[in-house]
Amino acid sequence: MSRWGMVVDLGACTGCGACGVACRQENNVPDVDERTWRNGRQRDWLQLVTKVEGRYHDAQVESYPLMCLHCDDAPCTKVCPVGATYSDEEGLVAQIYDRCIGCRYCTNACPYSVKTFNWLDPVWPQGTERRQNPDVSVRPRGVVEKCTMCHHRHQKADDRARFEGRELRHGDYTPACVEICPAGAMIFGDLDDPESEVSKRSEDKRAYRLMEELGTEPKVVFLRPHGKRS
Amino acid sequence: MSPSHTTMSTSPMTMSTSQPQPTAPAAEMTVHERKIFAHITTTGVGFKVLYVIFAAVAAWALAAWIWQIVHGLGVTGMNRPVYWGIYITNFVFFIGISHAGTLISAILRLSMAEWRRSITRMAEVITVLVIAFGAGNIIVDLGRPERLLNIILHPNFRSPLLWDVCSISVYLIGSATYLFLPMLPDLVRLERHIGGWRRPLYRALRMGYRDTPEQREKLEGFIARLAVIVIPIAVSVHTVISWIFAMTIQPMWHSTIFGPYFVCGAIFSGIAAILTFMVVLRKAFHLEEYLLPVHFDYLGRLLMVMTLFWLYFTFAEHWTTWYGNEPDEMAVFRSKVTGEFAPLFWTMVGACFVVPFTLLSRKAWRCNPTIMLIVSISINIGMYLERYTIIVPTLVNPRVFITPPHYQPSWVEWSILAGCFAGFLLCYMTFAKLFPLISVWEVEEGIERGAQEGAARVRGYFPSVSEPAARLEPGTDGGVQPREAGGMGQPAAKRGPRLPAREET
Amino acid sequence: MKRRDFFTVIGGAAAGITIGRAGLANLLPPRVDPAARRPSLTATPSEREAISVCGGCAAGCSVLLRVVDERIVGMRGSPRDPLGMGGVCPRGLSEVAAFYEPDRLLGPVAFSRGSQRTAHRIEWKAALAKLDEPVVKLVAAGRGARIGVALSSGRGVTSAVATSVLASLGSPHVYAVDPLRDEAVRPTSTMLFGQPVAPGYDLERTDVIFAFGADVLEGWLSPSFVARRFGRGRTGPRQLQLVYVGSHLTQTAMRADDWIRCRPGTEATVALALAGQLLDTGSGSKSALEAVAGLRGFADEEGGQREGVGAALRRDYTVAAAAQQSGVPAAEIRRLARVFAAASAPVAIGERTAGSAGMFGLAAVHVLNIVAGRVGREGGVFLPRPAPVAALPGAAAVPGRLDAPPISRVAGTSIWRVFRELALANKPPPFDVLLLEDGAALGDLGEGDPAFALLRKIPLIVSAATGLDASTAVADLVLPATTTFEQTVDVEPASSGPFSAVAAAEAAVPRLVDGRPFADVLLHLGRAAGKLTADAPKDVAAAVRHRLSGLASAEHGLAYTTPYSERWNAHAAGRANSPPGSDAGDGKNADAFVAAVLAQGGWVDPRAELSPPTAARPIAVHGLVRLRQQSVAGLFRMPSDERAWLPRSEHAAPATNPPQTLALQPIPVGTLNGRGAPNRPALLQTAAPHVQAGFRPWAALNPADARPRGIANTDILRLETAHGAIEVEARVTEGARPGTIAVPWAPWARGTGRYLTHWTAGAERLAQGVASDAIGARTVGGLPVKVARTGRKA
Amino acid sequence: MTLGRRSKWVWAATAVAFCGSAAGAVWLSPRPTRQPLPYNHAAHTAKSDCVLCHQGSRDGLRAGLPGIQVCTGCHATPPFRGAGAPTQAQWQAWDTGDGDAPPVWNRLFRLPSHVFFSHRRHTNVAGLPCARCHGDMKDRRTPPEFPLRTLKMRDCIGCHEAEKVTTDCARCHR
Repeated sequence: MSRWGMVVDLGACTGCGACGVACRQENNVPDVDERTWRNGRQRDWLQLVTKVEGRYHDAQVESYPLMCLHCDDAPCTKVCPVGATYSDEEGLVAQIYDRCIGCRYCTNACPYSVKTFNWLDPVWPQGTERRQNPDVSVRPRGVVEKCTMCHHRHQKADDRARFEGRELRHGDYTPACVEICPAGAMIFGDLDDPESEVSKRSEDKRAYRLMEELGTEPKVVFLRPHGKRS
Repeated sequence: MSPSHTTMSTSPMTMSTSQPQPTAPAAEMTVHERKIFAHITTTGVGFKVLYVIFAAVAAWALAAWIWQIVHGLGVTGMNRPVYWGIYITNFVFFIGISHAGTLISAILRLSMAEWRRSITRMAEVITVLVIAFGAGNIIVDLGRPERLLNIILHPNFRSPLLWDVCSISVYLIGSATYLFLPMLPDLVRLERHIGGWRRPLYRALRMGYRDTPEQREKLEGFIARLAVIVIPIAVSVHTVISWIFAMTIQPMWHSTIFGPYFVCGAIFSGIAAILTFMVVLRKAFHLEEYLLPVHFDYLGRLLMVMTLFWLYFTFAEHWTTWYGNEPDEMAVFRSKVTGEFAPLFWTMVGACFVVPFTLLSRKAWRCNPTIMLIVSISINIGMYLERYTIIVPTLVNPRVFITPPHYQPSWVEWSILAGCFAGFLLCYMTFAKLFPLISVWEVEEGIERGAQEGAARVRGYFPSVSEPAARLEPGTDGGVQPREAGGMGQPAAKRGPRLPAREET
Repeated sequence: MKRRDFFTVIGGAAAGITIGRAGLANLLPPRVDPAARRPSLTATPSEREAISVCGGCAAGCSVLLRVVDERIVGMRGSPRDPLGMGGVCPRGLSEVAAFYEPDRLLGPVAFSRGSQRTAHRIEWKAALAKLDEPVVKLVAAGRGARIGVALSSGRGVTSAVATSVLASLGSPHVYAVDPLRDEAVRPTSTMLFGQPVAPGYDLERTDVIFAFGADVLEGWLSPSFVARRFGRGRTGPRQLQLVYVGSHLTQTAMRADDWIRCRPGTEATVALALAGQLLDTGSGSKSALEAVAGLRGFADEEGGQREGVGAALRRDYTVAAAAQQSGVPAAEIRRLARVFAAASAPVAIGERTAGSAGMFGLAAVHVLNIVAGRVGREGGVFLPRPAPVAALPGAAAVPGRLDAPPISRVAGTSIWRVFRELALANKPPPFDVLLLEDGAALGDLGEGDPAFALLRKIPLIVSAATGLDASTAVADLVLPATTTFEQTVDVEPASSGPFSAVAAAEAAVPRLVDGRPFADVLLHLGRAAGKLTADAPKDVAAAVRHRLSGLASAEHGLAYTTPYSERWNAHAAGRANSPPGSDAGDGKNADAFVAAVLAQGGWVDPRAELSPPTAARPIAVHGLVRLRQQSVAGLFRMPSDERAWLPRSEHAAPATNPPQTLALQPIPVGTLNGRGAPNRPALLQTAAPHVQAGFRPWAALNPADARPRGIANTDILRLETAHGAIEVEARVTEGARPGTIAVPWAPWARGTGRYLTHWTAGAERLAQGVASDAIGARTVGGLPVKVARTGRKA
Repeated sequence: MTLGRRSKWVWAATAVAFCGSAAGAVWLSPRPTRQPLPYNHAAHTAKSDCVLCHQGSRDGLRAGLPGIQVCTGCHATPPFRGAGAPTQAQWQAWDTGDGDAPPVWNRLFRLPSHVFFSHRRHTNVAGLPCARCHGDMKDRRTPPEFPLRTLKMRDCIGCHEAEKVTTDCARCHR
């Protein structure tokens, strides 16, 4: 059993936001128009959080891509009344869209507010539905959704591995954001495998987890920029 | 044999005749029956007008809900990350109100506060109706209401929401029973006295209960036991509701005192709700003789106590937060105390403490229905704001977010809010057209018992010099020792309405 | 109700169910289930990964498209691409969305001129006829030079075909307005390095990048190449430092290790002060300093004795003066100079996109590089080697280009600047037929600009845009081009580091709409005029193959390969001291080699060889002299508020309560560059992270300026300068310097589409007709802007 | 019985009940799937294997339906007569790919879009017979209008539990 995790090196991240765009394309996150966007109804699974603190002349900037951190002790999985979100065999926090009743308790329980809710029917203007990724369902209105670490890629990779009669190898399964990151700032792999780069990098002295004090044990590790203290 | 039994003995006789006789019922109605049943049979213009208005509002809300079902929750003002808003506030608020009846009447019944007799019924009705509306708001809030059954098919018992579903459904059943059982004797009377299309309903509802002494005795036993059971359920319900929030690790939700805090607030708003209804019904249905200053006075005292409790809890909750000065918590705290929610927050403090505390301070005021109306309504507004300022600010100040979130309820939410109140009142009015809002038999029983039982009690409070004759009436309420009745019952007996004893026919 | 009645009703219901179930149900059409809303999967399943070239900008990244049932459902960078190495920028990723854009043109459209332009679809035959007729006439009349082409990229097959076809028609008029809008870059390097080509930066071996307002991390040159380099230099131990000199908290400033906060438009001043410091302290490379001929004075062509640049620096750009102008503490400047001197391979990069310092700014930064001896050195500036692609047959250079002396002062001047000068001189339009590749080819030309009026005078304007954009807004005829996914294409990457490369691929997917490659249209034109030689390529695919065949005979170079990129990594990491070996195809099996290149996605010559410094430096000095002359001619004789440097810092003085004006700080938004880009919500929401840009043009200002004016977030502001006015949405942030207002420099804002209901224009509209340096480039940083609330909210 | 015996209200109620339930039944009942050509499975499966036409069924995620070229690959002439039978000309046109669009088979077994199902994983790796899920499709002489077996999630789960393979939701739901 692997324990999938990610390392995001904020020292290398250029903040271009390619991860977010790749995520939208990979996971059939529909485009929104201005009105929907202003009403806070965008459903991006991965967003670039950027905070400017202090005054101009000593402004400190904190900026990082934020997606579901797939906590080992996920607050959202406990509170779901129907078990539509839960930690699967390999520790990924799964969301089962067709069981979700849309009570939005999990979205409120998540301290990172990374879960999103389908307020409206997804809009795919004529023709655009042709770029939908057939490996991912188009979530209906009224259910909660979130980053799955591109779990469908895991399903396909695993399927291929079985078909070829072998075990899952390193690099068989990589989320879209990690795959395209032009700066190579994102690393994905098995945290339990001491040989994997991700487990090595997660021991880096720059490593920190978001809101560690909450004890949610996120499986996404950030490396803070060079020369910056927490 | 005490007179009460002789009076009761008449009923089985009449009951024994299977077919109800179509003779003019008024002839054989007792005074109380006549006075109380009046509001069932006679309907004023004002009533009709209000009824139509409420019906209209409710219909509008229904339309709004259908609109929401068609277009999705996108028609509400909720957004990311403010995932909960008016609906959940309604839910918490209504369930809070529901503590009116059951708790009050159950506690008072157990403590043998005789003065309760004329208000228990109207309180219990509030309870039952309001639970339904509270639970309904949850369904309205669901993204996919058609999957509601998943809660039963695939339950996850780690979820406070599921605990809630359990406790609320138990509570609903419990309080419905608790409303129904004490109504049986009255149903018998109703069937006897009120004819027309209602009679089959009464017959069906009484389910063969004939109000024979034995039945009555059993019934009272049941009621007493139920009263004992209902109280812990009621407490549990609101504790669990508070846990929906307290079990998360969100700033200003993750609080240990939320359980008692919510229960206290629930009882608080519950009493206020009863008071509102008492004042209104008293005027509307001319029940001045039954809802007397003393009732207002006592409830006022209770209310005063709860006000102080509420203040204490609110203070404790916010003081610890402020002192701890934890950044995330402070963000919420500030937005409540000085930020965008400050107006609501301070209105709440005013409405829940300042107004009631001042107006309840003098007995003359406590006994004045109009003032009590003001107090109770102000408290209910305040409590609604409390629920709102507990739920929304936390969501509007998440730990991490990109843009400053905002929440502005949409017309759909407002309509459904209005519709909930309208619908609730509508149901209440309908109830008033079918059943007495004051428990006749309890009142009569109270009057008949009142005098000598009061005397007995007074004797009971002091070392017994003579033979302990009337220590315990056979067949008094649930065999409770008068000693435990406390001072509450006593004045009831003294100041209880002085009415001509019932004339035999 | 009686029992029997009850049963009657139930019976009725039962009957209903039976009949409904048995009979009626089969009469109805199949129900449309939610799954059916998705594209049908009934076809025989097919899933492949097709190699292609990203058409997003001139960076020419090689990409892999995920094609399922002949639909593009995903994209990733090709790991074989030595530049991006598997990375793609958000701009490129959104090309998939653009491919299926709901507002994409389905076929040729003809517009009628006049007050209200009506559009109607026409067939290709008719459309081409409309185009041929005047062209043939002109050529027949020997006035082929009246035909012009404006491209959005001077790289790759399209521009090659355009050049050769127009040459055959007798016209030299093929102009490229780079989608990265580096209009000041080419003339500047003409003056400094002698050639109108954008200089390359050997970032692979740089250890400190000094970005003078340069948005190196925001779609600059080759986003994925730069990002890859940045990332590799900073994962683990930091091998690459980034110093940003600029006023606004741009994405680059955000990620910089060192953000030097200067006043808008004074980046150049700081750069020159640094150069001066290096001269004074004699630090930097001594030999380089010595080798800079004419540093202390020299004789120019006319034989006149001229003051050397050194003296100029010492006099005009003392640390004190620079500190006073730029608002950067003198100590800070000295520290920077020390950092620069201490670095083993620093490079200074000038701001090219937002035009806040324009030509002067760029030249100043290059002066720093020259003085520090960073030209032609490892990790420094150099002139990229063009890839040895075969020239297309029949392409003989025709004289008479508009963007070269004598017509324009400096070679490489943007065609639209030339247009403006012609317009101001009341000259007629230089063309009778103008073909625009797309909206990006218009650069930041907008209504209100005299050049625009002149453009409208051209009798026939043809656009090859794929969707409605700035070019279709002026076109009489739109012949939608195919995207790079639908056609065989080759591109010479805008920034290929120290080596030369060509990205190339065949059509990855069948054509989605009734479009044709722009190159094919041009070839058709040449054929219609009967001017094409027999050996001319018959279509774009043939042209690409012809060009690539030249690579087969190159002595170095190889097709993109995965092992190559590994060797390249080793090389870049400094572990292998020799450049990776090369296995160029010998001239014999050219076709096989070309096929391999197309299959692999490109060709690269991996030798990290910089153009010889000895060649570069005299040119540099020559350029410096020119710069001085141009400065005298161009810079110093202008109204004070439009001067390229000193005076602007006056406007950037800290806010007094509340000052009449704020100093304009144009900010680049790289991700929105290029054709059709802004009609993509994914990008609109990604751009400018810390202000959460969104769907409208915005302006960022400091709370200190916003409060006294009563401005809050999302208020609609009206910005006004002497040259123009725009309405923007307010963003109040500490990222904006007090006393300044940061506005996106947004030529792309005039793209149209369903998501762009509110995009009007950006900072460039505030500077209509500002021509503030030698080549008439807009250098608007620090322009005074009147800011007023309209009272509306977004 | 006559109107006299029942009040007209009863009849009204009956009528309403009838219409209501009829409409309900229509709405709820599954729709038939009809094929463009009367394909005879039995005739083919006698000689050939499912995978000949459903090319993905052994080594693909999706089994897929054959394009008309698969038919024309074997049949030089339209293989059947009668109503709706294509003419020789049409048939050749389909073969060469020009002319009007060839008929397309309609999907009979529909998988919800939120389920990940790999045919090769079940047929090839696990070695299940097609009939396990599709019923005796190969013995059908005419194209059935409804799936021979309608699989519900409990069927999957049941099999998975019996076979001691994962029942983790996320393994199939996407």
